[in-house]
Amino acid sequence: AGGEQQSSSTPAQGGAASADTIKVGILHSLSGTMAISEVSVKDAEMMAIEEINAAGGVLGKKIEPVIEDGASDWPTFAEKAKKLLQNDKVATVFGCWTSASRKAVLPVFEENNGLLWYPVQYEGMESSPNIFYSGAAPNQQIVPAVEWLLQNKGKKFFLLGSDYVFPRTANKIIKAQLEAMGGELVAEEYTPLGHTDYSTIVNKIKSAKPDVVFNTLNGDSNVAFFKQLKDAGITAGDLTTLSVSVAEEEIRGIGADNIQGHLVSWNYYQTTDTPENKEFVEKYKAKYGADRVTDDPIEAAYIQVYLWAEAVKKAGSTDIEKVKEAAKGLEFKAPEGLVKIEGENQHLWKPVRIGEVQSDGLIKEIWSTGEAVRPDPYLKTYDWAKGLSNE
Amino acid sequence: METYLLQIFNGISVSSILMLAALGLAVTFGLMKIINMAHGELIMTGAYATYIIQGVFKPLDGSAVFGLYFILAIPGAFLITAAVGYLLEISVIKRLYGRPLDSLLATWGVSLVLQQLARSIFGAPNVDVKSPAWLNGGLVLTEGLQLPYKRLFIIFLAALCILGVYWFLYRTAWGRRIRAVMQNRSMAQSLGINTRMIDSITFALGSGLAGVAGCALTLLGSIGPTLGTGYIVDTFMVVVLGGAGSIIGTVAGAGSIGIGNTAFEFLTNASLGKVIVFLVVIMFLQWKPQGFFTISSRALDE
Amino acid sequence: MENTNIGYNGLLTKKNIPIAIVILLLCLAPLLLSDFRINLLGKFVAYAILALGIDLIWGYTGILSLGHGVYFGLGAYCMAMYLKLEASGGKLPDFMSWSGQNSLPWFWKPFANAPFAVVMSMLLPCVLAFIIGYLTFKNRIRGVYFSILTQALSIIFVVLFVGQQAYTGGTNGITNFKTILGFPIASASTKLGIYYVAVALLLGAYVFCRFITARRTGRVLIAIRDGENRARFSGYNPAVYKVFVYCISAALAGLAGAVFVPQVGIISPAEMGIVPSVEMVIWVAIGGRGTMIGAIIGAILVNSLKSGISESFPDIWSYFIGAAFIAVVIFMPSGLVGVFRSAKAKLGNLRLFKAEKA
Amino acid sequence: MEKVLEIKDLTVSFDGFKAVNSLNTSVRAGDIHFFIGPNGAGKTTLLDAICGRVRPASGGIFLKNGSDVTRLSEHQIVELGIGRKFQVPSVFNGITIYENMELAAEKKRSIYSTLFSKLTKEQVERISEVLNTIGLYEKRYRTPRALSHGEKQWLEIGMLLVQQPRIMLLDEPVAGMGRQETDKTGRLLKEISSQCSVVVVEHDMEFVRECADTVTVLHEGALLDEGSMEDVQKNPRVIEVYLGRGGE
Amino acid sequence: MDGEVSEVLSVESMSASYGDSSVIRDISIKSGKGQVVCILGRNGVGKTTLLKGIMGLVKTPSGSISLDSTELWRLPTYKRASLGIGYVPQGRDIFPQLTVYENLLLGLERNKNRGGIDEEIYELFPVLKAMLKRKGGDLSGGQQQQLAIARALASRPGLLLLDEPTEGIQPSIIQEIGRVIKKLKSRQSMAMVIVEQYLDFVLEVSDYFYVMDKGAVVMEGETQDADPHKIQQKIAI
Ligand SMILES: Nc1ncnc2c1ncn2[C@@H]1O[C@H](COP(=O)(O)OP(=O)(O)OP(=O)(O)O)[C@@H](O)[C@H]1O
Ligand SMILES: Nc1ncnc2c1ncn2[C@@H]1O[C@H](COP(=O)(O)OP(=O)(O)OP(=O)(O)O)[C@@H](O)[C@H]1O
Ligand SMILES: NC(N)=O
Ligand SMILES: [Mg+2]
Ligand SMILES: [Mg+2]
Repeated sequence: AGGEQQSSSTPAQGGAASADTIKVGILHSLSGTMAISEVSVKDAEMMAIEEINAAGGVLGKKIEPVIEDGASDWPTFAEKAKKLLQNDKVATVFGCWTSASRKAVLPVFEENNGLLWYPVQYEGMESSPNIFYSGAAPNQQIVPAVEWLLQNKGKKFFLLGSDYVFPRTANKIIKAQLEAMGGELVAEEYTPLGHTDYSTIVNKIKSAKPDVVFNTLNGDSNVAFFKQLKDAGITAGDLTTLSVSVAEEEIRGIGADNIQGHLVSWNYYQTTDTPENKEFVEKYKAKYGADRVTDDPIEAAYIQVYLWAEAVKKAGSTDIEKVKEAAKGLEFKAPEGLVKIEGENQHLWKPVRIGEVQSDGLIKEIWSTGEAVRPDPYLKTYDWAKGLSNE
Repeated sequence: METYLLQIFNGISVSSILMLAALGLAVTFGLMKIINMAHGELIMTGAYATYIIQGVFKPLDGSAVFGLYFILAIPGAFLITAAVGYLLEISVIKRLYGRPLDSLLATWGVSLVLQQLARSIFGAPNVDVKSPAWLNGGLVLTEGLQLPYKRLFIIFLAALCILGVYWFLYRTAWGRRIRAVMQNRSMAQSLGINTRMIDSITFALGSGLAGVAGCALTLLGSIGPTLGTGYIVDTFMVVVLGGAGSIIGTVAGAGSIGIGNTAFEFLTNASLGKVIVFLVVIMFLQWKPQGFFTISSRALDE
Repeated sequence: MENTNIGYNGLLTKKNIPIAIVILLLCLAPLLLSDFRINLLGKFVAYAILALGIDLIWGYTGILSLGHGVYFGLGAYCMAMYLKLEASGGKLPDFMSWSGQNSLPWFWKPFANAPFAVVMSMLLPCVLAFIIGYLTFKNRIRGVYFSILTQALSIIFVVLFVGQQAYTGGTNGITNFKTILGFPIASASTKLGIYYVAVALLLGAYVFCRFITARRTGRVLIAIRDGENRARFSGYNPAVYKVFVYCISAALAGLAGAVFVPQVGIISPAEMGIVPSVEMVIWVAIGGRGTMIGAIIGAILVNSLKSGISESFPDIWSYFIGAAFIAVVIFMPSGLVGVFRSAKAKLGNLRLFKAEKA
Repeated sequence: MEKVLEIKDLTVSFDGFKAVNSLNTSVRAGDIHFFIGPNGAGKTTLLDAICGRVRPASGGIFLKNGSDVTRLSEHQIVELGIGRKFQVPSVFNGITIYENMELAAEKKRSIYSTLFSKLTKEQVERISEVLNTIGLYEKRYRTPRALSHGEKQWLEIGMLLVQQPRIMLLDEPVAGMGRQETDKTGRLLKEISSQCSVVVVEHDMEFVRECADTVTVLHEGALLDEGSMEDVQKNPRVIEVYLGRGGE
Repeated sequence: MDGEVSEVLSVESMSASYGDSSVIRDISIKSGKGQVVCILGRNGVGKTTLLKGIMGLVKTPSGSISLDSTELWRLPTYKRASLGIGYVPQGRDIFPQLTVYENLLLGLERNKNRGGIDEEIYELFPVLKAMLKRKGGDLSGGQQQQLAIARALASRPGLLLLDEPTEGIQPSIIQEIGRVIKKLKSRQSMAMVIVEQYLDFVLEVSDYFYVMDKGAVVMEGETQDADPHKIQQKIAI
C-alpha cells in the first residue's frame, strides 16, 4: 500500500512559510472514484520532492509539501486550490488529473496568480498562463495514434469514450482527422463514468464490424470493457483497440491476460529504454514496493516537480513571474527522454510512442517518433483542425 | 438476428447481476428496514475477499488446481462479508432498529469508513482478480452467438441464491423467526425468540449475500475501493420496484430494470438508456406506488 | 416531538435567542477570519439555507428527499448561466465553443439578466418540485419509495447534464466567472458583500420557515409525518400540504444554489448527485431535525468539520467523518440540538410547568 | 326521521372474500345506531367503506344530499361531515394533546387557513371543555406518546367531539375502558346525538342496551337483524352466532 | 394468599419506568399454580406496565421477579418467555404479514420440542382453523385477539399473562374464554394473571384480585370474599 510516507512529511500547517522551507501544494483526489489513479501520481510527486530535498533542496531550502484531497469533486478542488494559494501561500501546486478538475481550479489560479503543474494527457484547446502542462497535448498522443492506425490497421473507426469533456473533445478531433485522412466513422458511443456493463457495447461493436476501436474510456470502465470484450470471444487478434487512458497502472486492475495484445498511445512506458528511466523505475519500486508499476502520468508528475525546481533554481526565486520566465525553453533529461518546456504555451515537448500490452502487464513500444514533438494544444499546425478551436 | 438474441441474453445477464447485488439488500432493507447505504461497500468487501482468497492460491497459478479457488471464494466471500456484517450489526446497526432514516445516516458513515479502509489495506489503485480458466470462453451456439461462461455462471449463481434465500425465509423455522422479529421485535421476544441473535444473523445473511455478489462481480469488472458505489442506486431501485419485503419482487424488479437497461442502451446509448429506464420506473411507481408485489396492510399507518 | 409548543408566542421571544446568536456570530466572523475562511463560511451559509428546506420536508413532514441536489443544482446553474454570460461579455461561453455550439441557445439568452436569473433559480426548482410532488404525493408514493424515487431523479439529472455538454458544460460544469453585477468576483470586497447577502438571505429563510412551522400548518405537517392516513381522516389532504412544503423546500435549495455559485466559482453536475444529496440530509440529522436552528448549525458545523479535518488529514479524513456520522446517529439521536435540549431539561428546566402557567 | 346515510347493496371484497355482502341499511338523523355482530362480521370494513378507506366492489353509500361517498377521497368525506374513530387508537404522537385537538377543531383545512387564520374563541373554549371532559386537561401539553391505551381512546373521542361532524363513526369506543368510563361515554353519546348521528360498533352489550336507538346485526358481511336492542337480542340466530347462551 | 398452592410468580417491590418517567412504584403481586389473579384499575394506572415489567419489556430499576423461584429480574425478555411465560399483550401484536398458522407456530417457540398446535386450540377458536392461511394482519380485531390468546396458549406456559383479553371479542366467545380459563385452572398446571376492566368476567374467573391506582396496589383480596360494589368504588376514585 502506498501513501504512508507523506504523513511524516506533512508538516504542521497554517503559519506563514518559514524561512528555511518552500511550501508547495499537492492537490489530487485521495478519496472518491478518482483516487484509484491519482494516489499513485501523488506518490510520484512526493518521491521527487524527497529526492530534491535529499539533494539539498532548492535555493538552499527544503521543499515542504502541503497535501490536499480534491475528493474527486470539482468544487472541492476549487476550494482546496484557494486554500493552498490564499492560506498556505504555496509557491506552486502540483495537481489534478481529470480535465474537469483542472477547469475547476483554473480560475482560482488565475485570480490568485498561482502556478499549477498538471501531469495528465488532455484534450488541448487550453493554455493558461498559470498552468504548466506536463502531459501530452492531443498532437502528442491522439493525432499520431490515429494516423498510425489509419496506416497500419484500417479505416473503419469505432469511437468509444466516457461521457465527459476529454473523450468528447478528443473524438471531435479524431472525427475531423478521419474525414481529412480518408478514415470512416462507424459509430461513436459514450458511457457514463463508472459504467460497468459493456455487454451491449460489445454487441454493438460486433455488429458494426470496425477495424479499430479508439478507446477514450476512463478509470474503472476500462476494466469492465476489456474483461467483457475478451469474454465475448474478441481478442486483440480479431480487433484492434487503441486506448489513450490505459497505462500500466490501469492494466494491473484489468489483468494483463485480458488486454494482452491491445494497443495504447503515450509518451512514456515503464519499459522505455533510457538510463534515466532505469533509475526512476528502480527508485519508485524501492520506495513503494516491487509490485508497483510506473506509467506515463506517474512519470509526468515526477518530472514536473523537477522542472519546477530547475526553473526556481534558474530564476533564483520562487516568484511566479520569474519562475515562468525561467521555465521557458528549460530542458530536462526525463525518463521518457529529453523534454523541453515550450515557452509559448507552457506545454512540454515530448516523444510519442505507440505500444502493445504484453502478457506481463508491461507495454512494449512498437512505434515512436524518436524525438520530442512540439506541443500544439490548439492543433494550429493541422489544416483539418481549423474549425475545432475558436481561439 | 444473432445480435438481437445476444442482446436478450445480455438483458438476462444484467438482470442476474442486479439480482445478485440486490438480494442482500432485499434482506437488510426489504425485511429489516435498514436503509443500508453501505451495501455497496459490502459488495466491495466480497470482491476483496475473493482477491485475498485468490492470493492464497497464487502459488498454484498455472496448475489446474488454481481455478478451483473460485469455488472456494464464493462461500469464502459469503463468510467474510457476513462476518463484517455481523460486526457491523453488533456495533452499529443494533441501535438503529425502528429508526430507518437514521440507519441511512449511520450506514453512510460506515460506507465512508469501509471505502477508506479498503484504500488503506489494498491501496488506492484497482487490483486484479484472475478469473478461473474454466470460466474463460463461452458456449458457442453459432458463429456470431457466443454466450460467455462467466455470464452463464452468474445467472446460475443468482438463481441458486434466490432459491436458497426464498427457501430459507419462507420454508424454515429460522425464516419464520426472522420475519416475525422484523415485524414486531418486542412481541417476538415475548414469545421466547432471541431477537438480538436473529437480528445479527439476518444482517449477516444480507451482508453475506452482498459478498457473493461482490465475488461474482470480480469476473466482470474492476475491483477497487469504490466498486460498490455504482450499485447502490440500482439495487435500491430493484428492491423498491419489486416491492420491499418481497423476494419474488426483487427478481421481477431486477429483471425489468436489467432487461430495460440493455434494451434502451442498445436502441439509444448508455446514458440515455439509464435515463429512460429510471423515468419508466418513476412513472411505474405513480401507478403502483409500492412496486410490483405490494404488501397490503389493514393497519392505519404504513 | 421537539417543538412541542412553539408558536403560541410571537417572533420576538426567547426562542429566538439561538438564531440571534448564530446570525450575530456570522456577522462578526469577517473581523476574525481570513478572506479564505469567510469565503468558505459563506458557502456553508448557502448550505444552511438549503438545510432549512430539507428540515422543513424531512424534520417536519417526514419526507426524505435524496435528490435535493437537483434543486440545489438547478438554482446554481441558473445563477451560473448569468455569471457565465457576464464573464463571456456577449461572446459565446468558452465551453460552448469547444463543444461545437455556434450560437447561444435560446434558453440561455434571458439569463443575461440578473434579476431574471435569481428569480429562475428559485422558480425553476419550485416548478420541477411541483410536478414531481404533485404526481408522487397525489399517487401516495411515500416513505422510502419516495426517497428512492428522488434518487432516480437525481441520477437522471446528472446524466442529462453530463450528456448535454454543449448546453450545460458537461461534467466540467460551468466555471470561470469574472464579474457579478459588474463587480469583479475575485475581489475581497465583492466577496465580503456576497457573504453578507448570504447571511441576510439565511436570516430571511429562517424567518420564513419559522413562520410556517409556528403556525398550525407546522402542526399539520408533523401530523402528516406521524400519521399520514390519520391526518387524512381528520380531513386534511396530505398531498396538498406535502406539495406545498416540497416546493418551498426546493425553492430554498435553488436559492442556496444561487448563493453558492458566486462564492465557490463553479457548479458541476456532480453537485446534483446522490452523494451531495445524502450529505445534505446528514447535516440536518446532525444538527437536529425538526428544529430550524439545528438545521443551520448542522450545515455549518458538519461542513466546517469536513473542511478542517480534510485539511489536517488529507489521506484519512474519511475515517473521522464517517465515524462522526455514526457516533452522532447512535449517541445523539436528536442531533446536537437534542443534546443541548436534554441537557437543559436535566437542569430542571421543565418546560411543562411554564406551559402550564402560560 | 330523515335518513342521513343510506347504504345500498354494498359489497366489499378482499381477493374474492366478501367481507361485506350486499348490505342494505340506513342511519337516521340524531340516532345512535349500533352495528353489532360476531368478530369478522364486517363491521369495521363497513366503517372503512363509509369513510373512504376501502373501495367497495359494488353498491353505494349515499348522504342526505345524494352524494355517493364511495366516489370521494378521505378528506373530502370528512369535509362532508363524517368523522371516524378507529378500533386501534390512533392519534398524532409528534404534537401535544392540545395541538391534536386544535387540528381536529379546524374547520377549513386548507393551507391558507392553517397559515393565516386563528381559531375562534368558541373553538378554543370548546377544546378546553372537551379536554376537561375526557380528563386530559392536565396533560394537554404532553404528547400522546406517553398515554395509556384507554387514555388514547379518550383523546381520539375528544378529537371527534371538537371536530363536530354530522355523522360520527366509532369503532369500539369503550374497548379497554372501565365501567365508569363506559357509562360516561354513554352519557356523552346521548348528549351529542342531539347534534349529530352516531354510528357505533361495540361488543359491550350493556353499553349497547344503554345507548342504542337502533341496532343492526351483521353476520358474515350480511344483515342478520335490525331493530331495537330488545328485539334483536331475542332473535335466536343472533343469540346463536353472537350473544351466546351463557347468560346475556 | 393461600398457602397450599405452590407459588409460580412472585413479584416483589418492583418499580417500572419509561425512560425517566417512573410509572410503577414498589409493587408486589403473587400468583400460584392453578390460580387466577386479576389486576383491576382505571385507565393509565399502570396495569399494562406491570405486565410489561414482568416480561422485561420496560425498565424495572428495582425489585425482584421470580418464576418458579428462578429470579427473572436480570434476564432478557426472551429468556423469561422461554422459562414458561405466555403473554397476550394489549393491542394483540399479531405478526401482520405472517399467516395465522405461522403466528400460531411462533407460539411454540419457547417450547421447541412441542410438535404442533393442539387440536384443542382450534376447538376453542374455530374461526382460526378456517383462516390458517390468511395473513394475521387481515383478521378482524376480535379475530386477532383470539389468535393472540391461542398463540400464548399453544406452548402451554406455566404462567399466562393476559392484558385485557376480552377487549373486542364478541360476547359468546368471551363466555367461551371464561370457560377455558376455568378449565385451565382446574388442571392446576398454570398460573394466570389477567388485567381486566370487565368486572363481571373477573369476578367469575378469578381467585384473587388487586386493584391498582397510580402505579401502586390500593386494594387486594380473595375474590370470593369481595364485595363487587366496594371494588367498583375503589376503582372509581
Ligand atoms: N385486507 C383483507 N384481506 C383479507 N381479509 C380481510 C381483509 N380485511 C378484512 N378481512 C376479513 O374480513 C372480515 C371482516 O373483517 P372486519 O374487520 O370488518 O370485522 P369486524 O366485524 O370489525 O370484526 P371485529 O368485531 O372482530 O372487529 C374478517 O373475516 C377479516 O378477516
Ligand atoms: N411509552 C410510554 N412512555 C411514557 N409513559 C408511558 C408510556 N406508556 C404508558 N405510559 C404512561 O404510563 C402510565 C401507565 O400506563 P399503562 O399503559 O400501564 O396503563 P394501564 O393501566 O394499562 O391503562 P389502560 O387501562 O388504559 O390500558 C400512563 O399514565 C401512561 O401515561
Ligand atoms: N485529461 C483527462 N484525461 O481527463
Ligand atoms: Mg372490527
Ligand atoms: Mg393497559
